[in-house]
Amino acid sequence: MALKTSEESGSPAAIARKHGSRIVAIWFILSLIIDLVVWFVWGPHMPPGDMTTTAAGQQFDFKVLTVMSVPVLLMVWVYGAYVIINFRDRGDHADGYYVKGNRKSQGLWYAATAVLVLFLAGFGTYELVVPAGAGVGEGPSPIWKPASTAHMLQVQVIAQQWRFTYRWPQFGGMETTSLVLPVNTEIQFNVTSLDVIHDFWAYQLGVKADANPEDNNVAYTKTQQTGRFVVRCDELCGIWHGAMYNYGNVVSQNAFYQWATNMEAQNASLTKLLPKYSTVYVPNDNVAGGQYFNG
Amino acid sequence: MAIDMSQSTGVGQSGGAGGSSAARWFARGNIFTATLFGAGGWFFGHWWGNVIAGHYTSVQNSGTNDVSWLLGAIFAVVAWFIGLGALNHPIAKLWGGEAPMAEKKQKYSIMEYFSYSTDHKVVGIQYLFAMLMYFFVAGLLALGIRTELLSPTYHIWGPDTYIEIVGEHGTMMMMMMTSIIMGPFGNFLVPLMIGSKRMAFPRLEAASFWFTVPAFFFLLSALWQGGFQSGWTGYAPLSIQGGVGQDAYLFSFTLMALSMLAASTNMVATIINYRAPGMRWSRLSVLTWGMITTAFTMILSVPVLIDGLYVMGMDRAVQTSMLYGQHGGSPFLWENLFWFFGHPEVYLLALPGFAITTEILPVFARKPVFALKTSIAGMIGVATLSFFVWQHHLFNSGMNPDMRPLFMLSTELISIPTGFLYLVGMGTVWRGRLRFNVPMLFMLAVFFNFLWGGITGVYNSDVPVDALIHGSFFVMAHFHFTIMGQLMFAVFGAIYYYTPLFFGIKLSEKLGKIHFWTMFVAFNSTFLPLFIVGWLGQPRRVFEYAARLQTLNQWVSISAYVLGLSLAFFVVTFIWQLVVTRPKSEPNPWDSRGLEWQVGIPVPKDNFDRIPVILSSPYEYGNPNAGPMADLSPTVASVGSDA
Amino acid sequence: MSKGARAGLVMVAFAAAIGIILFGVFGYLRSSPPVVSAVPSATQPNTVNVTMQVDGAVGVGPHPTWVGYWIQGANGQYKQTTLLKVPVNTYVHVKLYEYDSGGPLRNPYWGKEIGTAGNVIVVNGQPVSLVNSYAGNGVAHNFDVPGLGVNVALPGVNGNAKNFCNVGPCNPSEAHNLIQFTFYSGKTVHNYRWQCFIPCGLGYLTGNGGPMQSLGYMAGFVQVVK
Amino acid sequence: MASNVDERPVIDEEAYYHDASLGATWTASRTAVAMVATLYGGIAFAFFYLRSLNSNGQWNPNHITASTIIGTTILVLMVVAALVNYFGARRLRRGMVVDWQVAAAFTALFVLVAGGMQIWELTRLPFQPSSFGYASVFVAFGPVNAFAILLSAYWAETAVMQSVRIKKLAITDGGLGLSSLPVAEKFRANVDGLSFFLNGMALITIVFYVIFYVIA
Repeated sequence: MALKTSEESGSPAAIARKHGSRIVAIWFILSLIIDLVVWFVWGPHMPPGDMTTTAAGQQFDFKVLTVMSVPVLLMVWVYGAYVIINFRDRGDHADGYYVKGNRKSQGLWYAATAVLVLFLAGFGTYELVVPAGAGVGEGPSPIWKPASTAHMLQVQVIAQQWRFTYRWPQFGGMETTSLVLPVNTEIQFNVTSLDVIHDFWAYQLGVKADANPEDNNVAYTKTQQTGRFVVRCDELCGIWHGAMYNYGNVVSQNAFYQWATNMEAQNASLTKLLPKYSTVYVPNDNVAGGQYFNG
Repeated sequence: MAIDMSQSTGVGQSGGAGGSSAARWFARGNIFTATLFGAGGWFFGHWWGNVIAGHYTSVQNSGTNDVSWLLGAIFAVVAWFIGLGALNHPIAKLWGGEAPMAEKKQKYSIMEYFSYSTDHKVVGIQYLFAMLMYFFVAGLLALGIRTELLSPTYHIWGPDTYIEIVGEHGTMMMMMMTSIIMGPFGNFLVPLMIGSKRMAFPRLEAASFWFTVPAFFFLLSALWQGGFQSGWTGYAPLSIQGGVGQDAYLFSFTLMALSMLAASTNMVATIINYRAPGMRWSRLSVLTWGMITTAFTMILSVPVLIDGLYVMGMDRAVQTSMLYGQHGGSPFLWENLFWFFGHPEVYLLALPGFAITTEILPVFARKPVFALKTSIAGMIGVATLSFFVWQHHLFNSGMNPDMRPLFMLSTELISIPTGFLYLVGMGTVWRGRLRFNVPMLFMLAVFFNFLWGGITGVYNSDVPVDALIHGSFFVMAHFHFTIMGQLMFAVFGAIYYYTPLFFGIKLSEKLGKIHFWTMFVAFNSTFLPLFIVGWLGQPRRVFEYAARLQTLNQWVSISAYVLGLSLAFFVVTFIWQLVVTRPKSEPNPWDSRGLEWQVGIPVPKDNFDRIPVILSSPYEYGNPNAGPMADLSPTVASVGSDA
Repeated sequence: MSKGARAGLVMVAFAAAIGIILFGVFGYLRSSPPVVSAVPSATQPNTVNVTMQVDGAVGVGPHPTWVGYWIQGANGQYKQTTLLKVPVNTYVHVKLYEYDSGGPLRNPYWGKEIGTAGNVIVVNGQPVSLVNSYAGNGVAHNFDVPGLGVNVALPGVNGNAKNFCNVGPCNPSEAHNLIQFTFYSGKTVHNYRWQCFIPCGLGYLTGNGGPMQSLGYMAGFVQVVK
Repeated sequence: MASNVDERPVIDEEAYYHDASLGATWTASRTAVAMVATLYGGIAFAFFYLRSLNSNGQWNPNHITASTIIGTTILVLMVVAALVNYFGARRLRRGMVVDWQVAAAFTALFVLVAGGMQIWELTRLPFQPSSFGYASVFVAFGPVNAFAILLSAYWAETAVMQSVRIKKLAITDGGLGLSSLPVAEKFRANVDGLSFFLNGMALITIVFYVIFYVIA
């Protein structure tokens, strides 16, 4: 078999420089343009919007990651396209340029990926810790809390197969099926479940926390705009998992107060039947005829 | 090629004289006797379970009996192996004897492929068809899912049937993917690549295959027993709540786990001990490296899966309470046990895919593997780190929030060794002479697809962003890119690449290119929009979604149908060429240096006439001074001694 | 084997595979309980009448120990189903015979009657707006349609009654509560799911498996159509 | 690199694959211990995880354990079995085949009895499987332990039977313990693997004795 080397002339370094500079130039220009578009044009419209601080944080992080991913993606694409166009078999069934490694390019690669990865880990940690857990469920005793916990609205999310209900310890422990929140308020969600694992995902609020049976899962956020949001169950919980959703509203503080006091009065007789408010509800199966929960 | 091929043609014509005393197929164990025995075992176990547990109040109230189901299944599997003749050897050992192992033959009757064969080439082919069966059945179920999602509300399947289909699709795919490289390609190729005439433990190897068959049927049987509502992740307590379909889930997954353990024990022992002289670790092919890394990962992670499934089975059948609260258990236990296996698992799907990609790429780039050691370090690095990332599935679960920065770091660190594989791939094609045959197209597609999967993996590992996309279609699209886009593309490439060796036929380039391009375009068109769908707020495993997402979902569904058609096209053309037209292949159609290609087609019954002596790396393309990779008849001084 | 024979064999195999797939899809996966269309009222426009019953243990079919709903079809026959079709923009008058004993709810909240006309239901002639599932006969089942904002708690039959019904469909000579209520089907064409909140899937963890997760028993759809 | 024809060994295939199979036995016994240890490790994890969570105070409210007497018996049997086997194997290497056979037979017997005891213990537990956390984990541990122990008994028994059957083959070559015949070397590799596995099992038994009976 023919064992011709590439007929390109010049030292390997010179050839590498020739091709390499072209690839880098194309890559750099494309990356710059697309990154600018991502940051300034697309970025502000990225989901999940900025109804709350945590949603805005997620939007920002998503934007940062995208800006960092674009050059990586383009590097592989530009390089791949260049190689496919230039280094193809020319019908002579020759072999390629014999090289088994290159200390410099390998070293550069290791260093670049390590720096990128460590930066991402640092950035992610910062963005997790500083905004009080970034809207993620932090378990029963959260370690990252908002700076001021005064005037915080407490909302308990009770998931059960297959609906969410909400309890309001600051409003007589009433329970509702609708979720209405005041704007510009720190909110603490206490998420729990009465049966299997569910997940409370308030999409536009940027809050997601698993609802675990007999366990409390706390997530924080701060509302900053009024509007409608959707709550979906995000952990498979049986036949009606797909239909386990409801809508909520962030409204002005006055409207919220009115709604809550109204509800409290309306539901007074029902609230009396409910168990005492508690962060977890332990089913008691010593009761004949079924299981129910007691605080 | 400098290597003289003539040696291989004469050997292995008549292994043990035509009239050997080997029993005829119907007297030896085979799939029919096994099924017969298995059915008997099922009825016995089922009856016995009803005797034991039939009077329990929970059984009487619910009308289903987990004890009898599980006992039935256990007895069925034991009887199945008795029927296969697999237990003859272990039983003979009880009085010091040894059951004879069947002689290898050059050409087998078709029944050999339905028997407990200890020939690694037969096992490889058995695995290939079995795993493709898994893949296509699970693929049809995926089309079932997409059909429901054509409309934002319930319309085709009942919601219970829908969840059953989703869980069945996921579990079947996940079970299959663990073995789709190691099973067919590992078993068939590893002895050829390391220059061995045999495997270390052929019986273990055969057992590993025959576990997958009952696993498939038990898993499928869940569909007509009410299915399992918990998806492939089987989160407790939902999985404790389900009916007997859940038992089918845990039982078949356990069988698959046993299969993985058997296969990887054999793989490790073979690769360590059966390498030909001169086959140093530095000359080992990348696929073999991938196999041994994967096998070690399996050995250390799969037993934990067995524990988890066993605990689930005990909770369901024996009424222990480890996975739900009231009596001292916790659903977190399952999440930990499952993901402690589950995360190494997804990497042990990815590793063989990369191994096979790196194996095939240099052949068509006509260059050595770039930075070979880095590639191997990458695989070992991925395998090692994979044991330290499992909690990244549980960022929202509320458990151990203080550990999140650590798991975020370990998860992101894993992209360094994953990145090595890109370095290797990109270095390998640099100044190559790329030949765009069908296998090469698939390999290039692997790099394209996995890039999406890899980059979105960084999004998933970032806790704040994971808060947005966890449990949504974004994650679903992510792992379809890494598993289907990477592993399955590698598998199809490998099928096109290795059919000459496996079957002596070369698949049509033209049909292959049609298959490739339709599959590639349809695959990306199916799964890229799903990133957006998930990002816009559609959770996984739902039959009802926001009406504003309907257009995107319909686009995806239609692309999925095209993808299905493309795969159907593959099935039809593959079977047609394999059975009907049989286009004969030359011995080494791709000009590969790999040892596996030097033995001739069809592969002789003992692989090598003599134990070969390995002289150089398999990837010395473009090296004008490279001699052949191995001396196939080492006592004869017939090959060049210049290497 | 000749080439032609092999080709024939392959085609037969493909045909068989397609046959098996079609059988699997249509013979098994597509099977669902029957759909009952509500009967339009003869006297009032935009109203339909529905007659249903809930049985303690259906006693027939593949799961005789499961609880389940029956809906009366146009010909007066009860069908074991939970798929109910009603027109859009319509008041649905439900007459429900409840044959099961009751118990406590997992979440007592669901003892409240929500979304029915006047937020009340009529039980044996008496209006009821809130059922305490811890007291009296408890709640037997719920008819809860989240999409329409409806939650009806169905009070249970006294557990000591002598003439319990065991095999559905039951008849009014057996112990029962007659429950009547009206709900509005809304303006949107949609399949609204409905479920139960009483842990009535006995033998399953938290009482929520089996019938609770199966169409035709305790899970169903109100299909609102044009 | 073996570049010269003259340097190339003439490969004796039988010897080559014989050596390979000895290596494979070595590898497999180590792998088996790794797998079994991981299997037990999952149960130990379940134990410690549930113990530390102590959901609803239901881990082990009354500090009940499974029968300590039976547990101790199993422990003693397994440790003694490993010791007996160890000394037996040492004698085998000095050529005393009968000594090894007697020792290994007793090993098999002890291990078999230990497995039987483990099953028996499960039939007389002072609690129900669902009583509390410890009870659940113990009920799960029992069958796994019995299975692994019986597997060791099977291995020991087959080794003894193998030695009985092949003993006379090596009689002229110094006996099974010293012979350089392939069949004897294979046998010794098997014995070595068995010893390793039994030692591993003894260690696991000690650890799990501490887990289930001491710290409970």
